[in-house]
Amino acid sequence: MEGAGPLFQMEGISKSYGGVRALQDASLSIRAGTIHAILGENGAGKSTLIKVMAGVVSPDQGQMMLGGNPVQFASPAAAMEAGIACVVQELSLIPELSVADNVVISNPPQRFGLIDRTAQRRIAEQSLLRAGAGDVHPMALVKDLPLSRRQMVEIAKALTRKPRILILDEATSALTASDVSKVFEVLKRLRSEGLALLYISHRMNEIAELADECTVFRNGRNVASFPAGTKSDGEVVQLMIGREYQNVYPEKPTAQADAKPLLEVQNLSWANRLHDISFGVKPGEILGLGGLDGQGQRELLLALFGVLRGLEGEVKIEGKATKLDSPASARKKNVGMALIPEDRKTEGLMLPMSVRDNLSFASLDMLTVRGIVDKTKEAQSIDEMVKLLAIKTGALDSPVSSLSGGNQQKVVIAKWLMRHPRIILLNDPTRGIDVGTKQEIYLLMRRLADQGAAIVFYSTDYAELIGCCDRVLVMYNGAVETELLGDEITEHALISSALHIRPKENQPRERVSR
Amino acid sequence: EPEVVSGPAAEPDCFAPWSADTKFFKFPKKDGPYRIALANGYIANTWRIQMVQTAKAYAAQPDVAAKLKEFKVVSTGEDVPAQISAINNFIDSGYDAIVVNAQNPTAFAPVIKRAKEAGVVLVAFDNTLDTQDAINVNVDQKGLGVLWGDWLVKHLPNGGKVLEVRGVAGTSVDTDRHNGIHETLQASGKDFKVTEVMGKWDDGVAQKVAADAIATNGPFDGITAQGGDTGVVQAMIDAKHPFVPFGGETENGFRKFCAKFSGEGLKCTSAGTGPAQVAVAIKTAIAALEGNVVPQSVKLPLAIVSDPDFKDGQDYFSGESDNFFVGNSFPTCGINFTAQEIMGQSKENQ
Amino acid sequence: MKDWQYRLAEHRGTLIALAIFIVMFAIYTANHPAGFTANVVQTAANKGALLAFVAIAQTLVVITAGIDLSVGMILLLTNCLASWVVVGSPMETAFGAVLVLLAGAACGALNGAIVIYGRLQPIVATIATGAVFYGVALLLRPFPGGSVNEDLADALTGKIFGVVPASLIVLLAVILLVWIPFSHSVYGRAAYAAGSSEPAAYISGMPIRRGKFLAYTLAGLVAAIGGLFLTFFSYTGEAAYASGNAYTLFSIAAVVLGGVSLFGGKGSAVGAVFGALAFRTIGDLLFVFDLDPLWQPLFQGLILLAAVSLGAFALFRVKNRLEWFL
Amino acid sequence: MVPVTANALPQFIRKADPAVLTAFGCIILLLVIGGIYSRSFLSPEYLLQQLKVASFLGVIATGMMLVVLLGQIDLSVPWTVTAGAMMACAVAAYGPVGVALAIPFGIFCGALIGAINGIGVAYLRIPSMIVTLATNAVAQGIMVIYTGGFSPQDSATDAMRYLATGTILGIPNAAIIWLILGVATVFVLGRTSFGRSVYGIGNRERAAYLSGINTRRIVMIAFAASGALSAFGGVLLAGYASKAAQSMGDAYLLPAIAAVVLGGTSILGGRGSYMGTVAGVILITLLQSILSVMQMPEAGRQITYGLLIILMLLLYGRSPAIR
Ligand SMILES: Nc1ncnc2c1ncn2[C@@H]1O[C@H](COP(=O)(O)OP(=O)(O)OP(=O)(O)O)[C@@H](O)[C@H]1O
Ligand SMILES: Nc1ncnc2c1ncn2[C@@H]1O[C@H](COP(=O)(O)OP(=O)(O)OP(=O)(O)O)[C@@H](O)[C@H]1O
Ligand SMILES: O[C@@H]1[C@@H](O)[C@H](O)OC[C@H]1O
Ligand SMILES: [Mg+2]
Ligand SMILES: [Mg+2]
Repeated sequence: MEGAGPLFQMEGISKSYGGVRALQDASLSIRAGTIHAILGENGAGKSTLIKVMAGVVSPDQGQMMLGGNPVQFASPAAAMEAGIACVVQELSLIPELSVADNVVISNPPQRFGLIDRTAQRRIAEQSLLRAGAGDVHPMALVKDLPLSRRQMVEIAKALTRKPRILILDEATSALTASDVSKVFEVLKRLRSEGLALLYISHRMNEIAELADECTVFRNGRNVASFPAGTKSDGEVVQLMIGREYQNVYPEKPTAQADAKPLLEVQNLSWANRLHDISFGVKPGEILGLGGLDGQGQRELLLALFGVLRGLEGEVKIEGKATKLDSPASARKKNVGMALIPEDRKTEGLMLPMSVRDNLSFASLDMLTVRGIVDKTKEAQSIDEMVKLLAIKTGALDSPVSSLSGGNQQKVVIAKWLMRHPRIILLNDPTRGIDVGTKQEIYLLMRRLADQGAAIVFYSTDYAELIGCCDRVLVMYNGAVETELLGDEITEHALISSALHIRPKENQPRERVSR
Repeated sequence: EPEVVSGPAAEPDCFAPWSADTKFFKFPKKDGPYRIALANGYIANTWRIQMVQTAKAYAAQPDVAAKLKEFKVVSTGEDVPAQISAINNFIDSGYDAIVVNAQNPTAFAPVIKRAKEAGVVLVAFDNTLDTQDAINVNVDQKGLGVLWGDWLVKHLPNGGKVLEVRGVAGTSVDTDRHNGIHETLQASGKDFKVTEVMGKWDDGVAQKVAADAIATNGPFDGITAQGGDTGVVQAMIDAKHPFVPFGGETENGFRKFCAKFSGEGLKCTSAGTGPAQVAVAIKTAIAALEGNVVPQSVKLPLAIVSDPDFKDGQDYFSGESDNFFVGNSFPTCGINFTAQEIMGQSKENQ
Repeated sequence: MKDWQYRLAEHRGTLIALAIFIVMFAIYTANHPAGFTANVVQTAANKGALLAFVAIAQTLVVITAGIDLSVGMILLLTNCLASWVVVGSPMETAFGAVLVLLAGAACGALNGAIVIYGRLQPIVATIATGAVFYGVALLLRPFPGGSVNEDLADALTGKIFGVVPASLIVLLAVILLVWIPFSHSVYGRAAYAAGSSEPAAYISGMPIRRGKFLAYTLAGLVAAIGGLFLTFFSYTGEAAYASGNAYTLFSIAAVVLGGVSLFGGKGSAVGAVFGALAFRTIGDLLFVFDLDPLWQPLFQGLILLAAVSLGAFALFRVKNRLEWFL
Repeated sequence: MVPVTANALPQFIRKADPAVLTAFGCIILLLVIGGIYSRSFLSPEYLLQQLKVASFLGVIATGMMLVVLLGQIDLSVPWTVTAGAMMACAVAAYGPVGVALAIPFGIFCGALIGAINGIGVAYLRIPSMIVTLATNAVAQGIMVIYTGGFSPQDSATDAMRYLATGTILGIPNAAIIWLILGVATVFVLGRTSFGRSVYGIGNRERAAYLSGINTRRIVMIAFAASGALSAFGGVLLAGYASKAAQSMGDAYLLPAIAAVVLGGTSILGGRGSYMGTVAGVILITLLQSILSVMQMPEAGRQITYGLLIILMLLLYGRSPAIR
């Protein structure tokens, strides 16, 4: 790697939103041919920083230099022009357009002034292949793709621009381990081709594998920069959260009470996507759902929550067959179910509405008397939840969209905990959440279980499943492949069942990055 | 196609020529019974509903029915091209005559051409056509304005403040009536100060704008309104505006008010364009098909009733709806429908 | 999925509109006293093409997730203008026609400027500009009148070789010369993208403002072609308020029947054209069924209601209730 | 944590939407301009007359606002208004019971049309812009048949007249009705789970559904309410004009939409306050009235009306910039 001067520099960058200081006198310097990781807890200002770099947000103060020359970006287009491409945390794909349209979007090939669809397709196919997403059909509409595929398309799109600087803001947060390893190969190749890469992730293992340099942000400032590998995970985390950090996962109870299952599923099937699934969850138990992404885990959770039509099989609550045909029926007192959905921005929150209104939204039935909201009770419950989850917000009346990703996720969880649910379904709840907050969520899950809740927890992160779950169902192609109990829950077991490889017979070939 | 001949027309009392220089047509005689179509535009107001009902009732009269093989009505809404297309379709389907209440007086030139080529008799009424090539049946819209203007001149010998509630902007009917009023007031040489508002031939709108005008520019010494008259009187009552001379159309509600408040100064003249003119139009079409001489432009008498001649059960009907237009008979043509028999017909049928 | 399946899915809305139109038109001509003749087709084509122009104009705006409630008034305004200027010698007529098209484009551009640069919500912005356009139309034609070059008018509303309606050729030309280039250009794509997700399009560095502005401007232009055609069809100009409003509302119905999403980002003007033709055929059905005149409006309303409910059948196949929500 | 400076302002101003404040400012400006043209624009009679007339639009716009908050629109207003008015008058022909039931029956008919809209939008997922267009056509068709075939009674009952034209202590009853309705609406929108759900659905129906809200029922109720309110507006209009007539609702669709949006409610749903709608209704009514009596040709009136609306919106109704 060449030791030339920095390719890109930012100095004294500040940005406030109303009273909130997202960035304060922040600076950053990145070199070509390196991968520069940015770390920091939720709300530290990472996304804001890269939005400034990408011309999405204009800073209140500060300068940027590209290749030694001062630059200013009036728009994303201007930043792109300068060779900065960005894979943002908020996906930037156009849902109604095809994958190919999206991939070439900023500079489509043209003939006689019109877009050349044939050439576009060729370019898109190449880019998808380069991004390790050769399985995505270029004519598919983006809105029809699962989140993880969309994220891959997003990366393909960024690559198509042939950028000098590529920014990835939690670009892997929705990806499964196998996708992540494909993406990593791509990123490493790009590094060797001389690009500067800026990489934001809350997954420490990813950073350990990829990064050459690290910068830690806290409260809108860069607090430390150091070559990767020179600090232990513990030290890094301490820099991030400003306190000592250990013991991520709470202790699991040694023995399970032999209570009756609270939630029981028998021979559940749906539309060729779920096949003959049976299991039970007891109060106090955390049941994990594992497997590669897209094996029916999300559908299973939606089915339980009453969203899917045409289910076969039976769902029993406390041994009684119960028909759940809407989230409204699932959240009823006699069922007491809650679902933390997949996509907080479109399924969990009403972004323009206030934090307050979002928090009480799922519990309105409990906070009202004959349809009229009891304001005092509402305020109490909200207060309780803000404290319980330590939600960081300027004012409860500000729109929830102004919270950082992690705090938004906390709001989603809080709005359901307000109902004191007995059965809690979590659909990858720690996606895009910093280690500190993650730990809080693990603790919370265990505490809720200890208080008698039955928890079903889907995660794309194997470590979480291992750390948190009493039992894990590994799914493959819409069916339960394996059930792992207690000590059986190891990374090895999880991966081999996920890949549909019989343990003992075959060792997993692929070692998924950690 | 038709021969241009000299008058008089077959039934000179009914088929009165518009003016001295009106041409007369003699179409080649066709053998009946005939297929006649009515191409109406807009349908959703009382006038038009009453008109369509009158047309049906007229076509069902035994002596008329005997001459008709088919009588078909289509309403195409506000859209001129839709009406043009409907007429084209009638022509292509071989109808003998087409009666039309045109959404636009100037838009039908291509259709008139086509009808002529096909030997189809085209008769326009109410909203007639600006043409010498088709038959028009109408009251004199400008004459209506003149009538109202004269009424005000007569009752306000010293001139004064007048409220004019107009119809729908951009239509020739509105423009003609408006011009009639203004030319008359001007010609009187007296000092008239006119406040104009647009009532859109709708009672609700007319009432609202009249109320506003009264509150800001009132009180007025005289009022004239085309359509929406009942609403205008209602606005006067609400504002406790003194009753003043009024020139208006023939809505039953308006005439009820005229009769009731005549003593308090609501001196009305009520005249207008009765929906029964459709019957005259059909009659004209049949006459033309039978090879009789008809004027190119038929002038209908205005059914005028003026203060103090409003008689219950004849000029207005105190027990009936406000909304129908009373002037619904043309005795010179042997067309003598009363409005209630038209609007109530299905009720009796049941 | 195979390529052809994706293609089919892409054009689904347009194909359904085509199918609805064909079924309706077949019923119509089968029952028409004159049958499927060149004259009947010409009559239907002229009436249909006029609404089709307005529907194309509406589509251009709707794909940006906007709506143009002034489109009927642009039609009136350009109709009134055409009844003044599209007359005289061939040169004068041509010059007049260009002037009319420019006027329409200017109206569209004004809408675009207000919505995009003024950042007003399109519904209410175009209600307001609609009032302005109507006012100008009324200034031009306080009452109906005017004239048009009748040779040109007859040629464009007549039949070519005695069979093919000229209006359909003009319609085809508009699609080939305006719609296809626009929808396949970078700006057209930006307009679609902005309609689908404006923030995403913005972050992707697309020229959304220029794309949307172009869409609004072309909408005005195509509405003006409609205005010209209205003039050719009626030889005259008229500022008929109710008629302008009717065209606006019909254009929305046509666009929806044509499979264009009112939420933006999806659909094609070709679909909207079939939607317009189908919508017009609803009115024609009155002609072939012997309905009591008073029942005709209800009949039309019910067919419209049935036609727009057709899409709802797909709903019963939805297995994931989340798909209800877009 | 609310910043300290903001606390210095009284609660109601701090909470008020700047758009609403500006809208009220525009009303005052309009009156001042009107007053310069003629003193009578400031006379109590004129102002009360405007308040009365505004109330009809206000009632109709209340329903429109409900559906607009959901991100929907109701284009069936014209013939729902008419149907409400005509049906109320028609039922009054049936003896004293009919007279007593006139108003509720008229409103009921509107609710029925609204419910059909609601079924179309909520259950069949047809875009509201098009279902309501279709039901409007159907309602018109039914009214045409009814008028032509049944010779219905169309004069308003005394109760309808009293509600629309009577006064209490000089205040028009219509205005009092609007006030009561307005207070109820503010309460429903702000303090009930129905109101919260309306905002939630307007922002993101999918999230509202996953929160366990029966979103389809809420949408359905909102449309039914909008229909009922339109019909109630029609009942009042019939009382005002003493009778019901065809197409009496035509003049209310575009003004209702304009009033709601001028009042700062987002046409995309989820955002807007009732005070804004009040301001919008008064603005539109005054504007129409002042333009109507200023002696200006119709063309000039239309142009001025359009330009003033754009101007006012540019003043305060702009969407936020993307960056
Ligand atoms: N549009 C906005 N309006 C108001 N406040 C904002 C806005 N965007 C970000 N903020 C605030 O700025 C701060 C920094 O947010 P940012 O999204 O940059 O954090 P982050 O480090 O990316 O966090 P995460 O890891 O959760 O994504 C947060 O406090 C956030 O609430
Ligand atoms: N949708 C939008 N809303 C608000 N501002 C925008 C939007 N799109 C672009 N801008 C702003 O407009 C300016 C030009 O942006 P850009 O070049 O990306 O768009 P454009 O469509 O090419 O615009 P223009 O045609 O005006 O040059 C930038 O300053 C950007 O902030
Ligand atoms: O003549 C007018 C008629 O055409 C219209 O339909 O109703 C009002 C009448 O004045
Ligand atoms: Mg972030
Ligand atoms: Mg984050």
